[in-house]
Amino acid sequence: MNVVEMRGITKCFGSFTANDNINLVVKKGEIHALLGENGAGKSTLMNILFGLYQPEQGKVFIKEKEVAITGPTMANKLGIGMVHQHFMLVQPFTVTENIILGDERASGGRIDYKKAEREVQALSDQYGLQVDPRAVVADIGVGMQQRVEILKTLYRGADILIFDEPTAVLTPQEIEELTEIMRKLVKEGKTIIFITHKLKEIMSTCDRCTVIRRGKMIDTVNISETNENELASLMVGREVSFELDKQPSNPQEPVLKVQSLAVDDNRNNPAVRGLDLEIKAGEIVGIAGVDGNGQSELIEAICGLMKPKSGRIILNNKDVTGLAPRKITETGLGHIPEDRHKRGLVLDFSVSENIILQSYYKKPFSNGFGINYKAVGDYANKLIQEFDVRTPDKDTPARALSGGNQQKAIIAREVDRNPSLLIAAQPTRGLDVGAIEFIHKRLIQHRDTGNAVLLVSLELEEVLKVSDRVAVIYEGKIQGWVDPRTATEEELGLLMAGSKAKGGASQ
Amino acid sequence: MIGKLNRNSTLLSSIISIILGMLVGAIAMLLSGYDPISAYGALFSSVFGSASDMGETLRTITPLIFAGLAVALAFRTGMFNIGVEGQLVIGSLAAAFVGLKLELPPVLHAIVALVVGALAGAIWALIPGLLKAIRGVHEVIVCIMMNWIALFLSNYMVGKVLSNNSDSTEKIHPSASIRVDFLTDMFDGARVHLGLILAILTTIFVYVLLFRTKLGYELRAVGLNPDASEYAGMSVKRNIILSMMISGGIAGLAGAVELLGTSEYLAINPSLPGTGFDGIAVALLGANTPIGVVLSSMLFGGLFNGGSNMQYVAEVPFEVIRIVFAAIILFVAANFVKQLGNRKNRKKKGEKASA
Amino acid sequence: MLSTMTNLLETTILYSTPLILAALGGLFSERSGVINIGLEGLMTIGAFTSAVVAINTGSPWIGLLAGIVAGILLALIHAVATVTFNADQTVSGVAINFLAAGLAVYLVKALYDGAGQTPVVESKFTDLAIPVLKDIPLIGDPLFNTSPITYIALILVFVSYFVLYRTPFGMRLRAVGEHPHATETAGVSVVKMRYVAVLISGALAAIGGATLSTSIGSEFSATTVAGQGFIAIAALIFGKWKPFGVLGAAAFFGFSVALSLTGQVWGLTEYVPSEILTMLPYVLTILALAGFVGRANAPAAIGKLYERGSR
Amino acid sequence: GGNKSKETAKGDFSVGLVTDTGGLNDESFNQSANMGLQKAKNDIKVDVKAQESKKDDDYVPNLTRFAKDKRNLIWGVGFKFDKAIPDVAGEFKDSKFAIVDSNLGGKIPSNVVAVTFKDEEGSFLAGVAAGKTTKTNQVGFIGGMSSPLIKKFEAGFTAGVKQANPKATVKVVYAESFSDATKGRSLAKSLYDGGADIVYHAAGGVGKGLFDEVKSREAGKYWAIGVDMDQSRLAPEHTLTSMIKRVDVAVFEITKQAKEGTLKLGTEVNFGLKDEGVGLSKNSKISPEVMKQVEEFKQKIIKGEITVPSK
Ligand SMILES: Nc1ncnc2c1ncn2[C@@H]1O[C@H](COP(=O)(O)OP(=O)(O)OP(=O)(O)O)[C@@H](O)[C@H]1O
Ligand SMILES: Nc1ncnc2c1ncn2[C@@H]1O[C@H](COP(=O)(O)OP(=O)(O)OP(=O)(O)O)[C@@H](O)[C@H]1O
Ligand SMILES: [Mg+2]
Ligand SMILES: [Mg+2]
Repeated sequence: MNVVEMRGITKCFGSFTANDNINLVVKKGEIHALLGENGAGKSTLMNILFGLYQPEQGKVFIKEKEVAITGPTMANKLGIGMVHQHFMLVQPFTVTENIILGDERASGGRIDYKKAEREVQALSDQYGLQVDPRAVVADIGVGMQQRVEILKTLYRGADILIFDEPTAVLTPQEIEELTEIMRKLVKEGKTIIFITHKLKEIMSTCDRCTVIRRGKMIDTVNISETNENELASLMVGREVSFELDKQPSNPQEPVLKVQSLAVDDNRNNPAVRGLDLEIKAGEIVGIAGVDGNGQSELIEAICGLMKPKSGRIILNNKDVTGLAPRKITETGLGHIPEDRHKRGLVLDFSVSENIILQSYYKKPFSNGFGINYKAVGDYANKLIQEFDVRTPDKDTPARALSGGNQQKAIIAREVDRNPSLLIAAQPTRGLDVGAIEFIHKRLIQHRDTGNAVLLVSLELEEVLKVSDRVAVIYEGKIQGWVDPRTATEEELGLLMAGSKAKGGASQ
Repeated sequence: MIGKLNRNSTLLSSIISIILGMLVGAIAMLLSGYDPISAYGALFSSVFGSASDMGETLRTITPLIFAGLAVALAFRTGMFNIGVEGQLVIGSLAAAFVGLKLELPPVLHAIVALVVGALAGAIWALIPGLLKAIRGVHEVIVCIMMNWIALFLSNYMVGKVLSNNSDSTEKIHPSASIRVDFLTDMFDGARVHLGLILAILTTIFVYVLLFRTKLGYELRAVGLNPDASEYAGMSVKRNIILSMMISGGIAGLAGAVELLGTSEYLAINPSLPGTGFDGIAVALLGANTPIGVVLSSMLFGGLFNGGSNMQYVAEVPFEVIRIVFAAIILFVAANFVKQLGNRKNRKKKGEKASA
Repeated sequence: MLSTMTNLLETTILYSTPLILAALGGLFSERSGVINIGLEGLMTIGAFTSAVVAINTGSPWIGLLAGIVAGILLALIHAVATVTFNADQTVSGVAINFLAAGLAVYLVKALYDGAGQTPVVESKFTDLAIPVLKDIPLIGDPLFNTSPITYIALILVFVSYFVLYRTPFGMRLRAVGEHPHATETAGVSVVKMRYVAVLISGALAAIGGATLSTSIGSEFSATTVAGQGFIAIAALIFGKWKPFGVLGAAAFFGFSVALSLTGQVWGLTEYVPSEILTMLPYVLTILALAGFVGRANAPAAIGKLYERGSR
Repeated sequence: GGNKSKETAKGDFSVGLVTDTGGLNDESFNQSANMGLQKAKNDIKVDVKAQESKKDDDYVPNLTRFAKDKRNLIWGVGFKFDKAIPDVAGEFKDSKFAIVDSNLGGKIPSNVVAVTFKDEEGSFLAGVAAGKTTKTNQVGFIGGMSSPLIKKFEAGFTAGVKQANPKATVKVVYAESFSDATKGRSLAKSLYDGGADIVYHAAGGVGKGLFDEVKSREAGKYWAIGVDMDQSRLAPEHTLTSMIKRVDVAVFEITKQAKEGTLKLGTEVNFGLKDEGVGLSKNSKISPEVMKQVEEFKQKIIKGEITVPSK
């Protein structure tokens, strides 16, 4: 039976058509992938199914009955639950509060937290979704937040589950767990619509896949009858090469030396515990590791955004430990921050104003007092060209760009300053293969012009593909080094789990 | 708490809003048996009427422009400077001090008084700025408290320092006055003074500062996204403090200008002048843009000055004007006209606008 | 000495009562994500209406009810402007203040041929003694032999706490103020929640105003509220948007005022001029904030304009 | 409507009156002045027009408006006009001006008459009444803002109390406000709790709080004394008396002289007890025997046997 059928859905934002006469059929008990580039219209389509948007045209059938989904409440009634791309959790609330919000089942006007917590616990046991019912969401990792989102839908008894890019923010282990959970849910008779940019995941977990390009539905294929390359070209509309043409590195003099560095996180718990690291010009060093093992603190410390507790950071033979961010930047550092919306961009500034975020105070943009917006504009147009940032024009607010293009703008800004050390943190999170391909090329180009690159990513595949040397970080220390050409994901996984490196692969 | 007027409010819709606001006032008058026609007649006749009326209107507008700019500038850096009120009082106090206690050659005396007034306002604003930057104390409380402290300090100084136990000081030395004959004559006798010109210059200053300078770029960046600004090597604290001080400086200047140009003396006051709060309305109605501030000041000043003539001629209680103005603010802020015009279309736009 | 303590306490309560009520009002609105700079205006309209109605009906209670209704109606304007039309919340609040100030005084003039204030409210709230409790030494008289509205204010602090932290309504309200989109996807109507919250704030602030005109004082004039609405906003932030925090902040402020006033009676003015002494409460508040209160975190979504499906 | 008044202004004799920020019906000197004006309108048929000021900055334009309107006599009510009157009088040499409550520091222009009152004399009698009536030998005084004008009331009152009852002490407090009734009530509370049984005020709106407080206390034991006008309506059972200041008389007299052309300009006219410019209200709860002594002191002052301090 078709639990979900969307016929001829069209949705416009102003003059822009995000969904153009899209058809989607989801069968009961399947995991149905939804694939498309950034901005293709996946989230929009799902938001329509969840009642957040109303389509201009088209019909929706749930369990073969035509329905008008006027809002999330309606969607819940129809058994539709959605895990949103950008988490929909109330930070200062506890896990339990977040789950029962909107469906509190109060007795005598009073919320029975004890009872609620028991129910949440029971549910989490039933599906093996480990959460701490009492924990405050602000204090738990993305993995658990993800599980909370799923529990929210299950608590409401949803049997049609929409997962919008759930894996974009997860570690390999967590992704493994999630896949398990999805299989389990399907066994329980649920149906899942699964959005991801990672073709591997689609191949390994899904039954069928619907591809969307620029708001139009391209095709629905059986996974058993297709492969990654076909999916990719369906999505992008051209052949995509997964192989990077990458010459072996030729390391020169060291650019960055980190010596027994210790940093506390912003709750003052030790995060980096006496870490040593050296990166040479002309090489890309990748850092693999389970999220929360000190990666963020390490980066922020190097950039001067966090004060180290002890240890030394030497950049271009200059001790930059604890210097102000700008001093360090000027010593030759470029930084692609992991959270592009928090650190990377001023969303309400125009693209061009964002392009000069690191250099606005320098010639030719500023004479020390005024800002020469003519020069800024020309420069912005140049970079938009060069890095093909898809934006109506240089004066569009960054907010209106797709994540992929927002990311390209940041990379343009950082790379074009030609820093001798470029730190790239999660540079491709949430981006489609096209964008990823582009970004990887750029990182390697930067290396080949004789600079050092530090790549921090949760995606093992990416780390192994792009880096020349890979260090595994565990509990704030470098647990060991591996050679990406020889290392296997299993080998890495072990190190990431804390076991010592077995000889060989090291510097 | 950054306030922006609804993005898609246009000049036309603003004008319609103003008319709607006056209609509200007219209804209020009719209900209580007054004659709106003659009332508004009186209002306009005094706004555009005789030179001196126009002069007094300009005089009313002057401090509003300063106050509005002060509020707007702070807003741009994410600070809600509800303390313009107090900074203005302190500005007047400082200017009065210079105007009375110092003996200086004409032009210089006035300049010194203005500068000291601005500095005093800046220092008064520095306190909430500092507390916000280093202790994270919410600026709104500190500002509200500083307003009252300013009032009582000023009253104390008037009685015990600037006069001997009198209700008001002597007039400042003529050398410190910024009234000039050519203006006074142009608007036969009205107390228009150089403050008006200063206000226009300050408007240009704020525009250039915000949108043409390095500092302005930083101030706006910090206001929109402190984390990114820090990442880009700006000092968030420094910018917060700076924007409060500049804002306070402008407020202080307003106070000085009022004292040196309009009243020329300082009197004890049982309550705060209110100009600072009017400034909030003016700034927000003007969408925190310098030109917007000037326009809304003109509207505001025109209404309030015309209002007293309306009371004089048509004997309609002055309060009607407050009602009218409130209605206008609401209509503009809610962008009522346009949204009613096409609710459906708005919905889509709405979805595009970001939260 | 004992009597001075009692007196301090009485004055503290006198001053805090309207602040507590108005600040609680602000609490509901702002916890739902709607800034309410309009407290001053809501108090004004409440003070005016309850005074006039109390005069004409001879019952302060009917006056109070009328005041509440008026407060709700004015708050409705704020809600329509900010929630339905997405007007900037601060602007709308400022407008509310203008509107109330204008309207109330205008009506006084219209009703009492040009008078600057209403006639005396003969039938005002009179102290209500609670048997036994009132005889507790020191605190008995100030706390348990006082205006009914003071009891109401104190009870409302507890009620607010219960509603906000123990009921579905309260949880949804707080959620809306933190993350409206999340709340919407959980099937809660953001618009409905915010309307209710803003109307509640109108009602509470109005009671605060009524206190000034029919309990502490006994008339309404242009200067009846005189800035208390803004002090209430300060108390709200000082109290970190929490019911008992608000109670504490209001009490703290009331107490420092009490000190500065009784200080004069003790003859402090021999050494400190009364203008300076009058600054005390404001200075103390700032010191307290800088000293040990420090950073306060507003509800995350406060002041942000919300539209379904936007991000 | 205005046009009509303009025409008559061209006619025989026309008067304009500008209030200070207190407004026309402030139940104080502005209102009293207006009463004098209305009396002049009815009794001696002059055309009158009154104008309220919203801000101190309005004084000049408001006076100017009347001058432009060619009104023969223009009043500025209140000491706050002490800068505006000379300014405008200088501008419009051929209109006459009058100011209430200030002698312009002695420098009175040739087209201005300054009207002042011996507030201290009236306050002295209030003091006598208080000194003789008090049972606790403690009385209180609540001042609005510490300013010379109010100090006159304080000085006269204190002197009166001392003269009448050397054992009695006077507690003096200032609200540093003319509007905050809550403050007035708190201060009154503190004074009464502190042992005073009679409190006199010269504090405008703040004084309302005094009456609110005294009303909440045992009648016949606690007293309040009003100021400027007969304020007994605020607390009929508790108002011992009111020190009334006949601004109306003064306004009427001066206006009359001006019309008849007998007015001496460039001078200060000072109204005291002897010309009924100040005094105690007819209706009062002062006991007959105390009243007798009050009368005696009154005569002494009129004869000049006692000179009342004004600082
Ligand atoms: N709220 C909105 N307002 C205006 N336009 C929007 C809005 N949301 C989406 N769009 C437009 O619709 C297009 C599709 O957006 P959608 O979020 O569906 O893309 P997506 O396929 O989910 O991309 P991603 O893979 O990055 O999540 C976008 O390119 C964007 O331009
Ligand atoms: N407020 C908005 N106005 C216009 N378009 C928007 C808005 N918000 C999002 N979009 C569009 O919606 C699409 C998807 O938005 P989304 O937030 O999912 O970005 P993204 O591409 O998925 O990047 P990320 O997932 O990393 O945020 C983007 O292509 C973006 O252009
Ligand atoms: Mg998406
Ligand atoms: Mg995405």
